[in-house]
Amino acid sequence: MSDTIALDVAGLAKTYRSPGRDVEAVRDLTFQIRRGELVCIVGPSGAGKTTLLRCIAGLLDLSGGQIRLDGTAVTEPPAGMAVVFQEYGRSLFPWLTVRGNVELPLKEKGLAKAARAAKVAEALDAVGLPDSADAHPWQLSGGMQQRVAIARAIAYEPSVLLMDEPFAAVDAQTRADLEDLVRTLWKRLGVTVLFVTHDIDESVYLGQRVLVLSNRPTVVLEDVPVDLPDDRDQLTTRSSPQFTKIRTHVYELVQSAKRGERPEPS
Amino acid sequence: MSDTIALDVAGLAKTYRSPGRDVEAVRDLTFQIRRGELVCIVGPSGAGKTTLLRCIAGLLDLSGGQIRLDGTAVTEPPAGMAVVFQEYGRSLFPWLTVRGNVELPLKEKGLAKAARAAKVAEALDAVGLPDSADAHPWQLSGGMQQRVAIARAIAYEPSVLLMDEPFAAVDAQTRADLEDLVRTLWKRLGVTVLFVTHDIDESVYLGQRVLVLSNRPTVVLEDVPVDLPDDRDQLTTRSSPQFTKIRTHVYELVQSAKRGERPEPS
Amino acid sequence: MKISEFPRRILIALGLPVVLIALWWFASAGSTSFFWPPLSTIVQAFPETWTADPLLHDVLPSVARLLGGYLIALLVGVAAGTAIGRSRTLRALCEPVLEFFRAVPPPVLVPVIALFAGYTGSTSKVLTIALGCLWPILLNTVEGVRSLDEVLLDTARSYRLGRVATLWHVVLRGSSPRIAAGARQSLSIGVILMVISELFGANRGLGASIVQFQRSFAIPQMWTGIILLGLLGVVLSALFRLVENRSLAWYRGQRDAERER
Amino acid sequence: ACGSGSSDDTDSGGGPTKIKVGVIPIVDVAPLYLGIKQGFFSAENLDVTLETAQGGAAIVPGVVSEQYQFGFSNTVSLLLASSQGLPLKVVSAGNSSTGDKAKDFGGVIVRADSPIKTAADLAGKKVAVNTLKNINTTTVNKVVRDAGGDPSTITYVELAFPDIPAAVAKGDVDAGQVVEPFLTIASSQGDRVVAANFAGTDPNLMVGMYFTSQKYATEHAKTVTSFTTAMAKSLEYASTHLDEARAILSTYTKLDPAVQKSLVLPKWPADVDRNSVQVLSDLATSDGLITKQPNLDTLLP
Amino acid sequence: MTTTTPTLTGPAEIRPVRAAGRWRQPALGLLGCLIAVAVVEALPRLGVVDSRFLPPFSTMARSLGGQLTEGDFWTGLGQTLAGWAAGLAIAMVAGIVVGVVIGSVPLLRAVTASTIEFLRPIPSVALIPLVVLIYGSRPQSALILVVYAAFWQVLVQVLYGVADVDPVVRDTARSYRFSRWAIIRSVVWPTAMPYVVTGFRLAASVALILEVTAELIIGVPGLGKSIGVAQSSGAVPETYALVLVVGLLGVLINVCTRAVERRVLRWHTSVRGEA
Ligand SMILES: Nc1ncnc2c1ncn2[C@@H]1O[C@H](COP(=O)(O)OP(=O)(O)OP(=O)(O)O)[C@@H](O)[C@H]1O
Ligand SMILES: Nc1ncnc2c1ncn2[C@@H]1O[C@H](COP(=O)(O)OP(=O)(O)OP(=O)(O)O)[C@@H](O)[C@H]1O
Ligand SMILES: [Mg+2]
Ligand SMILES: [Mg+2]
Repeated sequence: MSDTIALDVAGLAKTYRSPGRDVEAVRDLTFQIRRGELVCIVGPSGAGKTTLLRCIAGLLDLSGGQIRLDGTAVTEPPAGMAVVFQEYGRSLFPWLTVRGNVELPLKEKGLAKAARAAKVAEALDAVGLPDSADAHPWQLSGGMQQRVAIARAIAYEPSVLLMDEPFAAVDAQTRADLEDLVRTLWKRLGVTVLFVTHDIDESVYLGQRVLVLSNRPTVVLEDVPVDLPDDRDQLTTRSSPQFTKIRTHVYELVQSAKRGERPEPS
Repeated sequence: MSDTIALDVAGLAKTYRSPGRDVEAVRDLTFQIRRGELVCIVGPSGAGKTTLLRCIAGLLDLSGGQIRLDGTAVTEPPAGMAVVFQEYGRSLFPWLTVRGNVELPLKEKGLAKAARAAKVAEALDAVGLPDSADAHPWQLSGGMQQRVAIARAIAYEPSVLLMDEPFAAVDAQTRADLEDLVRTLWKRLGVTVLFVTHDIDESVYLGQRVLVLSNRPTVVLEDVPVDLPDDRDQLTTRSSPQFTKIRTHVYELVQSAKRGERPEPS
Repeated sequence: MKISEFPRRILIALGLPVVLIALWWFASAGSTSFFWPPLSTIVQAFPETWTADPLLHDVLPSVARLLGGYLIALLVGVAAGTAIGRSRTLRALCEPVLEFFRAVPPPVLVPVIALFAGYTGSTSKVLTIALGCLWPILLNTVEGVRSLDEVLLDTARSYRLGRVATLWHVVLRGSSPRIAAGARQSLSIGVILMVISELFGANRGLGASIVQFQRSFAIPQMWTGIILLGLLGVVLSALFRLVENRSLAWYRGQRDAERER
Repeated sequence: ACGSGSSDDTDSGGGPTKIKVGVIPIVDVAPLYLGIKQGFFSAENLDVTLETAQGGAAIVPGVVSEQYQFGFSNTVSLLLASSQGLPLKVVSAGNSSTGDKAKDFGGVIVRADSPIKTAADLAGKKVAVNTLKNINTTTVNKVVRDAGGDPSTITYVELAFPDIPAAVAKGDVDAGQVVEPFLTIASSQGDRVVAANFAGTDPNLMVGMYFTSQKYATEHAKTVTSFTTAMAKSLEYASTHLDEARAILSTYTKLDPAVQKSLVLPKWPADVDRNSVQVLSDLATSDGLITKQPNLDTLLP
Repeated sequence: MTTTTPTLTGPAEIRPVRAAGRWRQPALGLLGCLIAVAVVEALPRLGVVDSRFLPPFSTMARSLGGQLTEGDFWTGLGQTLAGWAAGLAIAMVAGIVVGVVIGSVPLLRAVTASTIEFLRPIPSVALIPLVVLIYGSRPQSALILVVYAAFWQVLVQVLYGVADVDPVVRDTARSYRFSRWAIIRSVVWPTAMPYVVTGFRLAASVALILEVTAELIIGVPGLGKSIGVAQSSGAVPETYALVLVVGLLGVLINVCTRAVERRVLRWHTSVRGEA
């Protein structure tokens, strides 16, 4: 079984140290994600979701525990991983055009020019920005910037995709389209997706499982399986009673997390 | 009647000019907001909502039309106005602590030290950040940063409050709390609120009217009155049939806006 | 961990200098070249050359002038730089003239300053130092002010922060990393100009002494002077770092926040 | 040395020997320019390139490292250098005082309305010189002492020659020691000359000399002899053809024609006046510029 | 809602301003120069300074006009420019390479910090006897001084520029596993670019200053040497005429730098708003 585990987070702890202010962001996170799984993470603001994602991405040193990706401990950003940062605006290179931003990682990957151009065009098309390829990021609206960051990640065709509230800045309709885009890609490419969101409906709609995090210092409050059929669509899935049941459950969990409820120490 | 009109946007047009790329963001926006009204604005990503808010805040030069606040044309940021920017992270002063950030505008307003301290504490409390007063913004999570920006705006006790997707980065429960906070403040202080959001439920729950904007170049697609009782609460209001009716209508409008539908030129 | 930190930092700070000094020592040990005396000779000459009297009457006044000029440059540079950075009109108006004066070598500019500020005495020397230190500070302030984040400025405007508050809390703080870059650069330029200024109308001073040694072919002594200049630079820069670390703590923290490794 | 067979002493069969001479582009070195023009150097099979610099500070190291084979410097600088152990060798006289206290090529100027009337009045005053602790201070000290003043009360400040008349005019200094052409320029603007510090020190005061490094002198004795011979001819020629010497100035300076016509030329004796060099050496010692008198036998030819 | 259509006047006058803006910059610059010229003309004429020592501008200009016809002047100008350009180029390349390398490796930065601070304040003028020792008054002497002085200007700016990389941008690059070289090329370099431009502007004028000073003092051929000759001949107007040329070179260099900056820093906050 262990060979189907893509991501193994064991006893993860992270404390931010700065002179005069130590913040224990994550206390003890343990969970596993199978290869090709789509897992959503929800939790109160400031719980440590971004911290967790950064740790998995190999961008932060851990204070304790271990993260293994495909069996090897993560100490630096692993290959084939793409991250959509919560600070989408700051994660775009202002000196490059939208096209340049999407293209750069592909260049780094060593793709030929023609292949790059095709992938860039396709990705920009998918996020609804075919016309803005030559604009600079700071000439775009917030939502457009966020979509560029998403386009960059999907054009990269990663094997692991980490997304940190990637749809926070787009309108409802675009959001729905992007949700479907993520699911399509996930199914097509078999990519392992870890998706942080504040939208509980979204987490249930997208995920195969929803990890609900507790208040800071963070532990896993509950690992909610989403037993909805794999074929989902915005209308029918969202109106199914099962969906409502799960979303209500998750909602209650988040509320209790917010109130400071924590699982019994085992 | 005109003396109860707080904000009068007439024929507003805005084109961003840069060498080789002119973007007509807003073509012709005309609407009015009464003093003490709470109006929500929704529209597709990239429609020009941020642009509109910046114009009203007196931060952008108009390309055409006029904006009048309390009868005088807006040419520079008017007094008594607070703005929560979409780029919340960038709008906080990184060299100040959270407290410093909230306090600075109050200092400028000429408040005494004790009064400032009280207001800062109250505002931070209201957004759920009483413990982070001494942290610097870059030590906070995205959602916490956004709440600092909100705290700064409400501590300022403005007479006009412009909010640009202010709850995009916070979790569902916090979001609900903040929504209620805004309504409470609005009722208590009689402040005129212009609230941009992508969450259609939120726009209906909060607003007395919802302005739906068209695709770019932007015009008003429809001005939807929200005839719900003034006393709203998260559970009962959201489950009322009237709420569902309005939200469905707005949702359809946004969808059609996204498809590129525009009102007939009158 | 905290305890082992200190010796480590000392090692890091002093490691390379020690190696370089050792290299110099051995490379120059058998030197017979008149202008490249052995380091041992220079070290021997040091205490003889810099006794209390020259320290008090040469080095101290020089350093005082240096600090005076530097502070003037800092004040004027930041003030003018802010004004020029904020106003396109002012920038267009001033830039060519400023660039002109910036390009004029001090050896030919100093006599002109002297024409106004007097040939002897400290005024013209302090002015010379100030004028030389001005440019990096001015340029960096202008660029720092120009590259302020628009969202921050918009925030300040929308909350109607007053002119003074905007300048103080937003513009200066926001451009302080760049101002610091300029100020640091100026520090060593100040030391250089301290020497150059003393070529004119001086009879005492650290710079004048060095030139004097050079002219009277007291080469080991000249080297001690150069070393003293270097040491002065190190001390000033350490002081500078102290101030910088306090006032730019936020910037360091922000830039290092996610870069813990 | 000839037998050593090293370098250019043996190559007289080939082209002319190329030498570089470091000079300061002032009146003092006119004979060198004139001599080159007159062909005295090519006659000695020397191909001379002149490298100009602002002062001895740049020329002495250049000669020591043989970037220049020869250089021109003032006598006291040479004394200072050799007393510090720098191996220099004077190869030719350069220029000397006219010996006429009323008409020398260097002197101390004051403003027309200055209360300073004689050298003795300089005591206690602020005097500008172009280099501290050098020929100008020692000679001014000497003439003040001779006139009965106490030179130790003089405050010297260092200013470049071009700036001294301006500083005197502005009143920043009470007096200034200048050489031609600034003496003429200052006089024409109304300044008074209150002391002829060169002539007053010694009527034959050797102000500047041409020199090389001792190493070069021994290794290239023949070239040095040729240079000395050509220099002697040049100095001789210049002394006897003052108009030509004056005319050549315009080729390497930017003198105002009027100044060029009226400035006082130094004397260009063919031989080094050892006496006056000894005088300067003594003065340098008594003024504390040097602690150990250089050996004039090794320094002078 | 409203019956009266709003009149489209108000702050819509953007186009004409922009059209005029094209000429505004240089016109203002020229105006600034004219003011400076007027001051330099007036000061000696009004007797604020002695015109013997600071002649009025017209006198300088006349003298300059005279020199423009001389071949020597142009040769000197060419030599100065050649020396300046060579020295600046070397200093820029060295400063950028060393700065990026030291700046990207924190340990290296810590190790070298004290040494750099020691070497920087050593004045190039103090190095004059040493370079003369090695090269005499050949152009190499000036080159060493120019490179030495300009190098530090670039280095310090690059060091600060490299430290200015936005952590989120850096993390983005790292998460896409950019190679070290790619991070330098596509993240560090663009971030440091504005600093490099400032470093260039500072270094350009310092290089010019040192080139001219070296020529002046050591006698390396070039404009500075001519200034030295004019100075020691007491030719005040000629001296200032040449100084004028040096200053104008500085202005010219800056104009070019600004033009380049507008192209390469189009994306940067400092330039965006001024398009
Ligand atoms: N650089 C830092 N220095 C100190 N504390 C930090 C730093 N970054 C984050 N924290 C703290 O760690 C905790 C978790 O932050 P994190 O960004 O992971 O939260 P989050 O779950 O992503 O929240 P949000 O939903 O608001 O984005 C917060 O309490 C925050 O204050
Ligand atoms: N500085 C700029 N330069 C050029 N074009 C710009 C600039 N800022 C915004 N735009 C363009 O103006 C249009 C409207 O932008 P705006 O930010 O107002 O959209 P928005 O409605 O706020 O979108 P979102 O919901 O994604 O935040 C966009 O198409 C954008 O590309
Ligand atoms: Mg987060
Ligand atoms: Mg927006």
